[in-house]
Amino acid sequence: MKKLINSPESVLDDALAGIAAAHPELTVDRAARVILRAGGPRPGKVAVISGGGSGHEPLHAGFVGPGMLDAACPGEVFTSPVPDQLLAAIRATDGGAGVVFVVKNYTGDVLNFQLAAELAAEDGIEVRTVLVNDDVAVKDSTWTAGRRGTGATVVVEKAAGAVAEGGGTAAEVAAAGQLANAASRSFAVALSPATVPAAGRPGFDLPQDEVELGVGIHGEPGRRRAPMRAARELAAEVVDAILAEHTLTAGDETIVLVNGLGATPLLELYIVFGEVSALLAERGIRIARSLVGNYVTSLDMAGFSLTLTKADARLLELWDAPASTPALRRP
Amino acid sequence: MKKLINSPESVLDDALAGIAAAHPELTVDRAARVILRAGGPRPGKVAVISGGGSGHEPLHAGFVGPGMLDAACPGEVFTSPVPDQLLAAIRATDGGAGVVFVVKNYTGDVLNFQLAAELAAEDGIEVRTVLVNDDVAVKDSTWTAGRRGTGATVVVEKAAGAVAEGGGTAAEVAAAGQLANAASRSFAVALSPATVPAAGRPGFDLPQDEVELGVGIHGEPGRRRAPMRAARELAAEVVDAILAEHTLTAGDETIVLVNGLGATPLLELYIVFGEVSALLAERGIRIARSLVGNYVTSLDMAGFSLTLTKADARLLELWDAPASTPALRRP
Amino acid sequence: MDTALALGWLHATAAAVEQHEPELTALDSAIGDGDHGSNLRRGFTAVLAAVDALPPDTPVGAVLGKAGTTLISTVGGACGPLYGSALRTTGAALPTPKADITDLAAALRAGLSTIQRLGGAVPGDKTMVDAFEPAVAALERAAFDGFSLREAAALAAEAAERGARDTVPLEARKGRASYLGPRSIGHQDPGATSTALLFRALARTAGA
Amino acid sequence: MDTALALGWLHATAAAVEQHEPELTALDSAIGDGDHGSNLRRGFTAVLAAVDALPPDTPVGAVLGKAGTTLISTVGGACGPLYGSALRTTGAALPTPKADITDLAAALRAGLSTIQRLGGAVPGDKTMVDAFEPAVAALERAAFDGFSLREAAALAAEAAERGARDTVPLEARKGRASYLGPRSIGHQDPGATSTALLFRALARTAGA
Ligand SMILES: Nc1ncnc2c1ncn2[C@@H]1O[C@H](COP(=O)(O)OP(=O)(O)O)[C@@H](O)[C@H]1O
Ligand SMILES: Nc1ncnc2c1ncn2[C@@H]1O[C@H](COP(=O)(O)OP(=O)(O)O)[C@@H](O)[C@H]1O
Ligand SMILES: [Mg+2]
Ligand SMILES: [Mg+2]
Ligand SMILES: [Mg+2]
Ligand SMILES: [Mg+2]
Repeated sequence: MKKLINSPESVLDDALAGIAAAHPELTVDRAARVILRAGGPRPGKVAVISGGGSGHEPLHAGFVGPGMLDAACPGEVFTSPVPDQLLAAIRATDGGAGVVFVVKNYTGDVLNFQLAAELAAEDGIEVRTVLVNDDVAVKDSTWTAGRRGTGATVVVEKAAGAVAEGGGTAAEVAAAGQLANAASRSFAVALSPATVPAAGRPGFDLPQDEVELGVGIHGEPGRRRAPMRAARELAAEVVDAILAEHTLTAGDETIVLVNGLGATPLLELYIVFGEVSALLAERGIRIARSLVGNYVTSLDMAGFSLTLTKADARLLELWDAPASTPALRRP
Repeated sequence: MKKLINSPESVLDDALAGIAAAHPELTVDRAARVILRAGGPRPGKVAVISGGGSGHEPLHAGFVGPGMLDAACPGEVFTSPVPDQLLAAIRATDGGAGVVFVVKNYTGDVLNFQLAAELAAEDGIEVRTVLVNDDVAVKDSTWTAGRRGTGATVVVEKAAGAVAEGGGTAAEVAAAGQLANAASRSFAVALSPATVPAAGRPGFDLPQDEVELGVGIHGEPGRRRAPMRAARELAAEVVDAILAEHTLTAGDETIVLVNGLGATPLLELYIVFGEVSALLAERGIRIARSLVGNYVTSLDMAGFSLTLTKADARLLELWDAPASTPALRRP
Repeated sequence: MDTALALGWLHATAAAVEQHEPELTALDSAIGDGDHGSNLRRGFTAVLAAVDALPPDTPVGAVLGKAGTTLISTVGGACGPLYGSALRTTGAALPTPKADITDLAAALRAGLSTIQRLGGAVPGDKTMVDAFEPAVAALERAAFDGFSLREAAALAAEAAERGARDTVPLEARKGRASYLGPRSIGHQDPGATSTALLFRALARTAGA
Repeated sequence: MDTALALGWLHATAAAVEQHEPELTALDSAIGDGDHGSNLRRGFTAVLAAVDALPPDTPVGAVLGKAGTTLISTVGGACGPLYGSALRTTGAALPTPKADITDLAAALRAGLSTIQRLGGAVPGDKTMVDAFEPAVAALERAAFDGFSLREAAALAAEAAERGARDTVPLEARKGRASYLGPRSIGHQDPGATSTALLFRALARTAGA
């Protein structure tokens, strides 16, 4: 394992120091491990708070700022934040209009956010939760942990953040996030595994001629292995996997996110985007907006995820709304 | 070699298809292999044109747009563009006020841009050239190829682009670019090599416990190998290497770019940024502006480069000027 | 179970987690995300610091409660809230100053209920429940049969270890391993494994 | 040298580049950026397409000129403009319809001058010049000594190959390899190696 770190134990604290130094426009509470918009709580504005394990940067800290998140709570690498962080974030951002959590659907995240919400309720602060569960690699069922939250988180945070910035109520902010989530489906392919610093070795082994289909963003192996193929064929497999679980059909418009998992060159992501765009055109689906790059990463994993959001006028309006964050800017 | 490509030969064409699909706000001439601001030549505006080998994305295509480049000419992977591309870019952007080339100092780039400038001169178009040569890993000397152009290219393209957007003359645009270049020095460290698709194997071998110091952005091995160390120590080595060849001293202000080489997680880049910021503070150098992320990459190389630009009021003004490109946005 | 035994148990658990961290990491890498070992190590390091700073006359229930709160505050992930809340519930259910085996079994049953309420897992889902449930059942039986704490805890540890081993052939239905579907078969659940460490530590502390 | 020989030479060079691409790539990976093989392959594939499309009565100089222009338009990198401009200069300097050895040597000397003017390299800098210069010198000597083209080209090829081999102990002062400083020592220069292929192809085409 070769990583630009000081020690596996200090990864999060050292990264927070860097985020604080790099983004004077943000407030980083290094003790509480919370990244905040500068300026304290905004009276009358709903606070949108997200969080999750570290290792997915720019998610979530990179989306803190006007038009998106009020606070991000990064956990240890690939580990959800603890309730204390979320409570600190609530206290630092609650402007009296309520709080909306954006939570990716993982047992750990769900439980920690839930405990925080229960504790906040004891303080008289009502917290609503938007659960992100877009990953079609996992079958949705009430008997299992359900679909995971992955790339759609960006779309959800953008939509919820836009409504909050526009003065929406907590119910409206949560509804916008839920709308974005419901309209989104994702699927990821790994070419190489991620190495968690504390573990010191790759999460799985992958032969030179194989890929992991349906991989998770925490180094979880995927549902199955398949032979490595041309970008065109991998893209087709991914598009088909998503469309099989999506209401998107000919004539629809979509927001497309071709997302790098951390170690994939942008050059390759553009190649994938070109293939995805051709495949969607063949199916009569129009790309209304797009994003290509590293947005929801998985440490040093190589590969990509595709997120397709079925876009109506409302979602496009929220997607286009102004935002000023380290990783996403809209005029 | 596991890459998201269709074939080594089609990398550039396939990526151009993706860039075209992902950025409707740009015009991509796929036959001529030129990426342009939409809308054709702007009468009276100096055209800023850059280019270089592919594999460094978002450089240069990601910096095409208002406030930065008028055109980018991507060559094959790690290979400079050919004069035909540059001439096509000139014809598509020349608004009668002249053309400024931004050229990274590599023999191939210099020669191809020079041939293009000679051919343009035959058409009566005067081309000025800003040579970027910021990499202190290479000793500057008239007897050698001289210092390479690396991370400072972003600063140069921003400065030249800002002056051009503001209506500056070709001489002023070139002068701004030269000012940015003269104020900038860089140094890079690789943790793992890049694999050129056509070569199929990594450009060099690097043992698990070693790094390449002073590596180039084309997979060129660096000046020397050193043992892998903590981020803090690597950052110190890099800062010292740069300051030894820089006029930056206590009391100065700087623009800092901590740049990922392609396969390095943003989490690690923030850790490096934190260390760099502490080291500069110790030396009394103030960070005026900063950028952390993948800007001048080297395919799937892991590691980082540091660029320090000594910033005066003029350079800060140009740095802060509005820009609207895929990879850099300023309101 | 009294304050001294609770403190001893927590220390023994911390030592076991430390020693078995690589194993827990390897198990979680195979069917999860590779952080279960470091999660628990971070948590129990904090737990020791917290409970060792308590006044010596702190009641046993409060010691376990403090341990639970600390796990919740420092671990994150799935196991932080689950183990943390379970310890809090267990602590709250323990009579002061000393609990007999029946009390302890009932308190741990309450802790298990919290895990199941929060996580929704039932035995057979390939989670910590698969070790926790048989351990508690063994304690309950031992209490009914009038065994000593030493004997009862040893039986609970054996039951937990058996339960952990028996997760190997299961297909996971909860937690991160469930994403693997049938590919989760053939691997031992990391959380069930750490639960077995917890009960083995109790047995050791009780003198078994 | 006439049109037929020029075409044969270009075909033979293209075949040699194709065959030796992995070797050129490996040499350029060691002290450069690993693209010299694919650069030249792309270039000579385009050259063949371009020159084969020329009318059969195209003068020899125009054939080489077309080859040079094509290299400039398709190769990029350092070697595209260098080889391309050299071929253009060489072609422009060749009398029509047929050049004798003295003419050819003079024209290639002009091509070499173009490489040196554009790139600023002198012999000993560890570049293509280290193979090109001795090859041209050998041709000049052979012309003076009255050798046949077959003999002259064979001597030039040998000189180029020797020149390429002799780059191994040199420290690079031009091109990408110069960034390595002393670490460039011990590796053969890729451009000098491809120049040797060029002259060997000439010798083969001339019947040696
Ligand atoms: N819903 C659940 N109910 C009970 N235990 C669970 C549940 N989900 C996960 N676990 C337990 O948590 C363990 C994983 O813990 P850990 O690796 O620390 O958390 P994470 O999965 O968030 O990384 C699993 O091995 C399993 O025993
Ligand atoms: N200034 C120069 N003069 C002459 N030859 C040069 C010069 N610079 C580079 N070369 C030659 O070019 C070769 C490299 O070509 P190539 O790999 O295609 O280009 P690049 O270095 O741009 O990738 C070197 O091996 C060397 O022989
Ligand atoms: Mg985890
Ligand atoms: Mg090159
Ligand atoms: Mg885990
Ligand atoms: Mg090369």
